[in-house]
Order: sequence, then C-alpha cells, then structure tokens
Amino acid sequence: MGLLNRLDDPYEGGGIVLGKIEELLNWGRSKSDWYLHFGLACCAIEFMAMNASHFDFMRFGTIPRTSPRQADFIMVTGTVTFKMAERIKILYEQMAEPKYVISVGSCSNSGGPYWEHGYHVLKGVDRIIPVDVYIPGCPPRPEAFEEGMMKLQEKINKQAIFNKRKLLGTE
Amino acid sequence: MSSYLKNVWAGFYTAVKGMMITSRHMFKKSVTIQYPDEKFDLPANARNKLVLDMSRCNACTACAIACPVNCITVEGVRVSPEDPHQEVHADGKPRKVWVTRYEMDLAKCCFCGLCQAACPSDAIKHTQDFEYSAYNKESLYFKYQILTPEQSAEKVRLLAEFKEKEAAAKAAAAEKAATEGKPVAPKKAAPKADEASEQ
Amino acid sequence: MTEIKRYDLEYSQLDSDRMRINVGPQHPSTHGVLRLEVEVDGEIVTEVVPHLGYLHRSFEKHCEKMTFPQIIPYIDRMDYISAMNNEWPYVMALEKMLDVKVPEKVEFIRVIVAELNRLANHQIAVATFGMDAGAFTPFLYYFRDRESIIWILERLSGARLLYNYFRVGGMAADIYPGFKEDCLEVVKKVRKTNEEIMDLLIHNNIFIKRTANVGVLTPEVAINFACSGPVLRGSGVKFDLRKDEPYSVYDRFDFDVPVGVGEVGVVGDCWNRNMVRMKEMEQSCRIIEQALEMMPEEGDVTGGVPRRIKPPKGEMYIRTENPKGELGFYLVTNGTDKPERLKARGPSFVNLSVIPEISKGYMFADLILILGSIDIVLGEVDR
Amino acid sequence: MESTNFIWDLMGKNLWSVVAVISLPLIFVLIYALVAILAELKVSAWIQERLGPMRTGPWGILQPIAEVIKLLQKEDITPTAASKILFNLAPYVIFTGAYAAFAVIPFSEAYAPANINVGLFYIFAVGSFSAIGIVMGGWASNNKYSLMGAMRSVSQVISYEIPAAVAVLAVVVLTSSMNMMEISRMQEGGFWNWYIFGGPGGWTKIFMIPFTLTLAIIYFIASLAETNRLPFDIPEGESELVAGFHTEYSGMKFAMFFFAEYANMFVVAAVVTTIFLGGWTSPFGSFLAGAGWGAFWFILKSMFVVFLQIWIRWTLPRFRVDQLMYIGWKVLLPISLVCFIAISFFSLLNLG
Repeated sequence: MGLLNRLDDPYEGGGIVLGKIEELLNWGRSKSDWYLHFGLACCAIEFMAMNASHFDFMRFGTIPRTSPRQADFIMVTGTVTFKMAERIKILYEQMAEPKYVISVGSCSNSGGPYWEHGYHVLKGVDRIIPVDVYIPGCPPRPEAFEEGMMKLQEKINKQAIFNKRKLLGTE
Repeated sequence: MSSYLKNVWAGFYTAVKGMMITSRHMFKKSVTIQYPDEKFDLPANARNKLVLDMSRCNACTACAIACPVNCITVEGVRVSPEDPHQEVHADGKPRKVWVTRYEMDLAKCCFCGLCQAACPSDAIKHTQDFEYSAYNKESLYFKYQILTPEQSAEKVRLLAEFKEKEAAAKAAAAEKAATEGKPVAPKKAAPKADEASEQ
Repeated sequence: MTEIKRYDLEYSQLDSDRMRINVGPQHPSTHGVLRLEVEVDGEIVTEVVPHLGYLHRSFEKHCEKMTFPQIIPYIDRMDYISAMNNEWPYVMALEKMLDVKVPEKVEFIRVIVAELNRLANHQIAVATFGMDAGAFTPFLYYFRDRESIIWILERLSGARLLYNYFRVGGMAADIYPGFKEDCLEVVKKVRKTNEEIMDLLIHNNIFIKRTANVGVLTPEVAINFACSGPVLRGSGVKFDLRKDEPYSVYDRFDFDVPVGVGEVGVVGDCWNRNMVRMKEMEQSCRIIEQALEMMPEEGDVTGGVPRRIKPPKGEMYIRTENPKGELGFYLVTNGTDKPERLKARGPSFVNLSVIPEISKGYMFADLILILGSIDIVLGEVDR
Repeated sequence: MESTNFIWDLMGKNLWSVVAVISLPLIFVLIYALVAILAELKVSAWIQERLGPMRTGPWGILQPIAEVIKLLQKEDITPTAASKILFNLAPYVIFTGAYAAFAVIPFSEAYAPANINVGLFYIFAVGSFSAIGIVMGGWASNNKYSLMGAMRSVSQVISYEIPAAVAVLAVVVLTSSMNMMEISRMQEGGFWNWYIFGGPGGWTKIFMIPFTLTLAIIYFIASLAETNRLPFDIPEGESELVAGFHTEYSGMKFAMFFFAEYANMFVVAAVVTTIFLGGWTSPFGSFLAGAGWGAFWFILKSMFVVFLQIWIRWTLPRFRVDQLMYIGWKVLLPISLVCFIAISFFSLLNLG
C-alpha cells in the first residue's frame, strides 16, 4: 500500500526541499567513494598505475580502504575463478550499503580470453554480484578506469532517495 | 654501548634524511594528468576500442579465425550479379560480398591486435578510443550492419535465385552437351565432401 | 597406494595458545589472491601453508586449443608484470623448432624491451615491498618512473601491459624514431630515482631493522627448493641464465650478476633479496645502454615472420631469465598448427614453495615482508 | 586572578554559558578534523608529486564535507558474532577520550575551557581512554585481526606513556606547575623563552638546550605512538592487519574512529605546543601578542606539529611490534630519564 501511495505522489522529486537534500546527499556519496583495496590479476597492475602520480585516482575523492566494511565500491579487477567467486560474494555482502560494483576488464565482464575454454573461470562477475559499470579493455588504460568512475558518479547523482518514482521513470 | 648509540643516531639520522627527500618533492611540480580535462596523447598504434570499417570489410573471416578469444562473428553472402543494388567497395572495385552479419563482443576481446594484423583489407582496426564504459554489458556487444535484416534476407534470396538459375542453365547446358554426346564429369561431389570434413 | 597428504592444517592439533589466521585471498599484501593459512602463537608464526588456485585460469589447457600465434596473448597474461620476458622463451622455442634465423636487429630489440620490462618489474617489486613495510611514498616514485618505461613499450607494441609484441622470427612492429633517446632518458630517470630510494627506503634504519636478518634463506635450502632469480641470488648463489647459459646476444654485453653479500645482515635475508633487485636494475640499465649502441640501424624486423607456423613433430625445452627467475617452456608438437602440450616452469611458483620453510619462527609482520621479498605474481603461480 | 575563559566574562555563569563552553571545543574539533583530513590528503599528494582531491569544489576543498555526508548515509553494520554493547560503545569511548582532553587546552590567554591546576596530569589520564576504546572495539569485533590490533595497541600505549610522561615531567620540574595556562604564560616574551630552547632564564640555560630539545623530540615520537601514526601504526597496520582494530566498523562509527584519531593528533600537538613551543605566546615578544592573536599562534603552532606528523607518516616505513617495544623501553625511556635528571640538576642549581 505504501508503495502505491508513493507512486501517486503528485510532487515529483519530493518538492524543492527534499529535492535539494537529495541532491546534496547524492553529491556527498558520489564525490567521496572509498574503494576496496583489492586486486585479482592483470588489471590490478593498471589499477596500481592509476593510483600512482600520473593518473592520481584520488582526484576523484577516492581513498583506498583495506576493509570491505568501510568501502563504498569494489572494483573487480581481473579474472574471477570459481574458487574466488564465493569469496567475492562474501566481500560484497560484507560491504555496507549503499555499495557499488565496477567490473573492470574483459575477464570480469564476461570471462574474457577465458570464456571459451576456461573450465575454472567465472564467465562474468555479474553472475554473482550486481555490476553498476562495465569498463572494457584487457587491461583498460588507467584513464578508462577514471572514465568508469565518472560514469559511476553520474549514476549515483541520478539516484532517488526519497521518491522512488524518479528511479522508475529513469530506468 | 657505542653500537647502541650509533644505532639510535642512525635511526634518527636516516629518518630525517628521508624527510628531507620527501620535503624536496613537496615543492616539485606534480606530474598528474588531470584526465577529463587534459589527455595523454596516445601513440597511433594504441590498441584500444576495435572498430570495423564496413565499407572495406569483405567478410573473409580472417579476423574471426585469427581471434584467440572467438569474439568476432562474421557472415557474408556473395553479391548476386543480378542484384539491382550494386555498391563500390572502398578499394575502388565493385563489392563482391555483402556482409550480412558482423558482431564483436568487446566484453570478451583481449585487445591483442591479431585480427588487425590478419585483416587483408584494413577494415578492422584498433583505435585510440578507450572511453566507452557502459552501464550494461549489452552495449559492449557491437553489431555492425549496412543492410537491414530484411535486406540481408533479400540478398540471400537473390543469390539463391541466381544460383538456381545458374544451376538450371548449367543443367540445360549439360543436357545439351549430353544430347550432343559429350561426357559430363561429376564435378560437384568432391568439394562438397571436403567442406563437410572441414566442419 | 600412497596416501595423499592433506595440506590443510588440522584444527584438532591446535592448542589453546595458538590462533589460526587466514591471510588472503583478499588481503592488502598478498600480491594478488594467494591465501596463506597461518598459525600464530601470539605474534610468532609457527606454521604457514600457502593455498593456491584462486587465479587458476587454465593456461595450459588454453594452449592446447590455440594455434601458435594465438598462444602469445595468453602467455602475456601468465606473468603480467613482465610480459615481454614471458613471450621470449616461447618464441625462441618455436624458432628453434622451425629453424628460423632471427635478424640481428630483432635480437637487440628483444634484449632492450626485455630489459626495460625487467626494470618495470623490479620497480614494482621494490615498490610493493616498501609498501608492505609501510612506506607508501617510494611506491609512487617508482610508479611515476615506470610510466615512462610503459610509454616506450606502448609506442612499440600498442599496449601498456600485455604487449603481444614478439613474433616468431621477428617482432610485431619496428622501433619508432626517437626510441634511443627515450630509452636513454629512462635509464637516466631510473638511476636518479634509485639513488633517491636508496636514501629514502633501502638505507633507512627502520627498513633495515625490519628486513635484515628476517626470512633467512640459506643457499643450500634455496638450491634444494630450486629457487631462481633474485631469490636465489639474494642467498649468495651466482646463477643467472643470461651469463651461465647465454641465449640471444647476451654474451656480447658486459654486465655483472649481483648477489647478496649481506651488507647489513645475514646473506639471504629479505634485505639482500631486495638489494639484489636494486642492483639488477643498474645492470639492466648498463645492458640497455650497450644494446642501444650495438644495435644495427638498418634491418627488417617484421619481414621474417612465417605465414603459417607448423613446426615438425618433436619437443623442445627453452629456459630464459625472467625478472623473477628461470622461466622455462616445454613444448611438445604433433605436426599441426596447435601444440600437443605446452608446460610452463614458472619461477614464482617454485619460489613461493620456500615460504613455509623460511617464515617459521618469525613474527607475523615479518611474514608479510618475506612474502613481499619473494616477489611472486599470482598469474604465474596459479597459471 | 584574572579569568581564563572569556565566555564566563561575557555571559556569566549560567546554563547557556556552560553549553557554550562545552560546545566551543566540539565545534573546533569538527572543523579542525575536516581541515586535517584535507591536509592529510593534500600533503600526501604533494609529497608524492600528485594533486590529491581536485574535483570536489575548487581544489577539492569540499572533500572532507562530502566524506562526512557520505559516512552519515552509510549503513551501520554490527556483525552478528560481535559483542553488541561493547562494539557500539567503543567508538564513543575513544572519541570521548579525545574530546575530553580539549577541556584543559589553553587556546589563548583568554580561553581555556577549564583552567585546572593539574592540566597535564588530566591530559595523560584522559589520553589513556583511547586504549580502552581500542581494546573494547578490537575484542568486541570478534575478528582475529581486530583482536591482534587491540593487543598491540595496549602494549604500545603502555610503553609510550612512560617516556612521554618523563618528558613532560622535566618541564614540570622547570615550571613547578602542571597548569597548562601557567606553563604557557611562563614562556612569554619570544621564542627564546620556549622550553624547547631551555625556557626563560639567563645565559646559563644554554646548558639545558640539548636536553630540552631531546625531550621535545622524545615527546613528539611518543605522541606519534600514542596516536597510532605511521612509524608506529601497528594497531592499524594496513598491510598486516587489514585495518587493525577498526576492521569491522562501518559508517558513522568508523567516522568516530576517524575523528578521534585526528582529534588525538591535535591533543598531542597542543601539548607539544603548550609545554615546548610556548603555547599561545607570540614568538616575537610583544609583537602580535594578545588574546585573539594568542589563539592564532596556538592553532598555527599546533597545526605545524600536525603537519609534521603527516609528513612523517608519508615518509617512513612501519616498525614491528617488538621493535616498537625496544624503542619505547630501551631507547626513549633511558634517554628521557638522563635528560630528566640533568634538567632537575640544572633547575636545582638555578634555584640555589
């Protein structure tokens, strides 16, 4: 019943005050994304390069956290094997809401070079955890990581907190 | 005692030395490239997004064969000479093959550049573009087409018709030859068997 | 029938004073997805069991399914930090089997790109080792310099990390104009940063206290475990395939094989293993300088590549000096364009096996440093 | 005796003035923590030839505000296996410890929230709160890494309180007061009167300078260990213990740890400033002296010490736990004792 009432809400966007608060909250979340310090394979090296001085991922307001509890998003950088898949699921579940996933590189997008004969490779990390942004490349350039990060920020900025109708409308 | 003091001094001294080095870096100009505003100029041969030039593609499947990942699917149909819609290929000659289906899955591609090297007509190329991350995986699945599905079906039909006609003409010729008393060699059987074995 | 030894630690053997900790697969300093099952008595490590297979990407299975040129991208992904060095032995094995003569210029380009990649690899190794010790800044200084090496390799091959640059009988592309100047610039940068890191990290007293006399690997143990590369040389054993079994044109260069001499501790400790890498970077710089001088100006680089690679039936083992140690490829062919079997002898996998041997009795914080000083890459350990 | 709290002078003693006195340091802590977080990000970036946060407001100055907004929205997880009460209480205990210490810090000659006679003693007593909080959090998390971090933290605090206390005691011997306001006032008249340079006195104080300088360094090192900053950050030890004692904390509770760390940094910086760097006194005699300028000088000096802590953090590697004990007990303690005895001797001579 509550959901139906929400949908009938004539004030789309929750009015000016709620709309502004929502914008502020989304702004905070999009500009301060802490990521889980977590690397799997080749893409993790490019991930390190992206953190380094030339590309400086911290410009986007990201801080590496080693504990999943404090992370806002996880970058799955590399091949996810079956043995690792359940661990990634656990890590994802340990993260506090709101949480996001960026799938980096061919391997975690869809198994990549190992999709056909890789008997021990998960064919895409989206089979176990929901992915927000896919970054193609094998491995992607460090700038591509940052572009994916900006895509994620855009997505967060569009999120609806008070009014689910906005979300339904955009999807 | 002296080694103890030396040790303490060394600890203090090397720490201060390290701090001097980092303080020197504090006033150096940063090397950061602020990505969305400034961009690294990539070399011309950078292997990023794969792009196909459909006007050059001949559907020869060399790229699909060379691909270690099998992320390219190519299908083509020969142009029927009776097709009213003839096109000039990018190399200046009339197009011989219609590309009815060209799909590549960049979510699987390993960006090794083997397809680019294998392509005889420079149709498939790695470009410098790397900014195409997506919210859903389907948008990393690139389908190239110059013909609509209806048109492709039409082309297939046209070619089949033409082949039929050709076969009919051949049969007629053979019949004519047979009536004239010349022996007809069974040509078709051997290549067909070869095809089947390859598949 | 022999009983299969179970490698998990038994919980029933655990007495009440000890604690069992899983380090990894997700841990900031396991250099990937290695899992160490560690038993600690307070802070003292009493037992370590490495568990592998979290990055098993079925490399050898893929090789049986691929044609010979298609295997090269997969070999890149084995040891992804030093992809150029990985491609080399495989290409060399095929060249031996096909009896292809490699042009002079190609050999020199191969030496230069391999040494550049060795520099990049050692920079990552030392940088992450420093980060394990808690020093974050050297990591960034090294990555800053590594970027200029990557820049050269990208302009040569088109990719930043997984190059796919070697071809049987040649290279994928010729060098670009200005390559020599860029290389000399890199050599200069590497030397300058190395000097700085020596003061900032390597000779810092805290760092010495953390790493000297820790994780001592005696030469006997190192040889028994078939270690190679800086891990073996850190123990004072002078063994370098570039010198002892020169392949390609390595016999024409003048360079030394640095070994651990124990300036601040015992020979074979973490500090020495790290120091060997620092010294090897200097030697790589020397090799690059000589190779740039000796490289012939003219020569066809891409021409000698055979169209179809179909080696005769047979087998071949080639080993070369990877930055991490001895990398060997055992290639069995059956006369088709796909190999029958391709077995890789990865240096990281072999070097990793000494961890339980050398980390017992040290503290938990030391275990992280011992792992860092071995410099493993999980893509190659699990393959 | 003139008042040392301008709020009492302005508003008298009533409920509102009490609230004002309590909330002023809290506001200061919050603002300061935001600045310090930004400073940490920016200084680390400059040392590493990077830029640091750039895309949140001009030059990224709104970064800490965004972080606070985000942390407020995060889900607050209490692990199932955790001891609920202790787990939820620990961050507040730590923050209370850090915040309580602000009660005696003399920001200016006209403002110290509470001008008590045993200010230094109070700071040491309250400073140990953080150890309790860390043990509570580490044990209650029911996580092996957290537990190891908590155990390390306790041993660390115990071994570093003593050299720090001895270093402070030497100054107490010189000033014969534990009132932080008094100690600040004694150093008035220029930077040569600071206790890092032997304190006020005639030319004979030259003999004291090496000892007071050493003590200042010892106190600074010990304070690094007390606040778990890098060469001594083994309770957190990112590369060993994932995130140490706060591995299991998320959302606002983690933010409390975060704030408490920066608040603690300021407390020890304030103590260094007060007892060695002259507190709120101007470094140039009567130039720019006064109540308002006093606050300025005090915060400037304290921020410099905080900057030193950040600088050290991004330069040095981390100690191992046994080496940390070694330094605490076998290096800092004997040296500080030697300095303490020497200073007591000199002060005896001066008095005699």
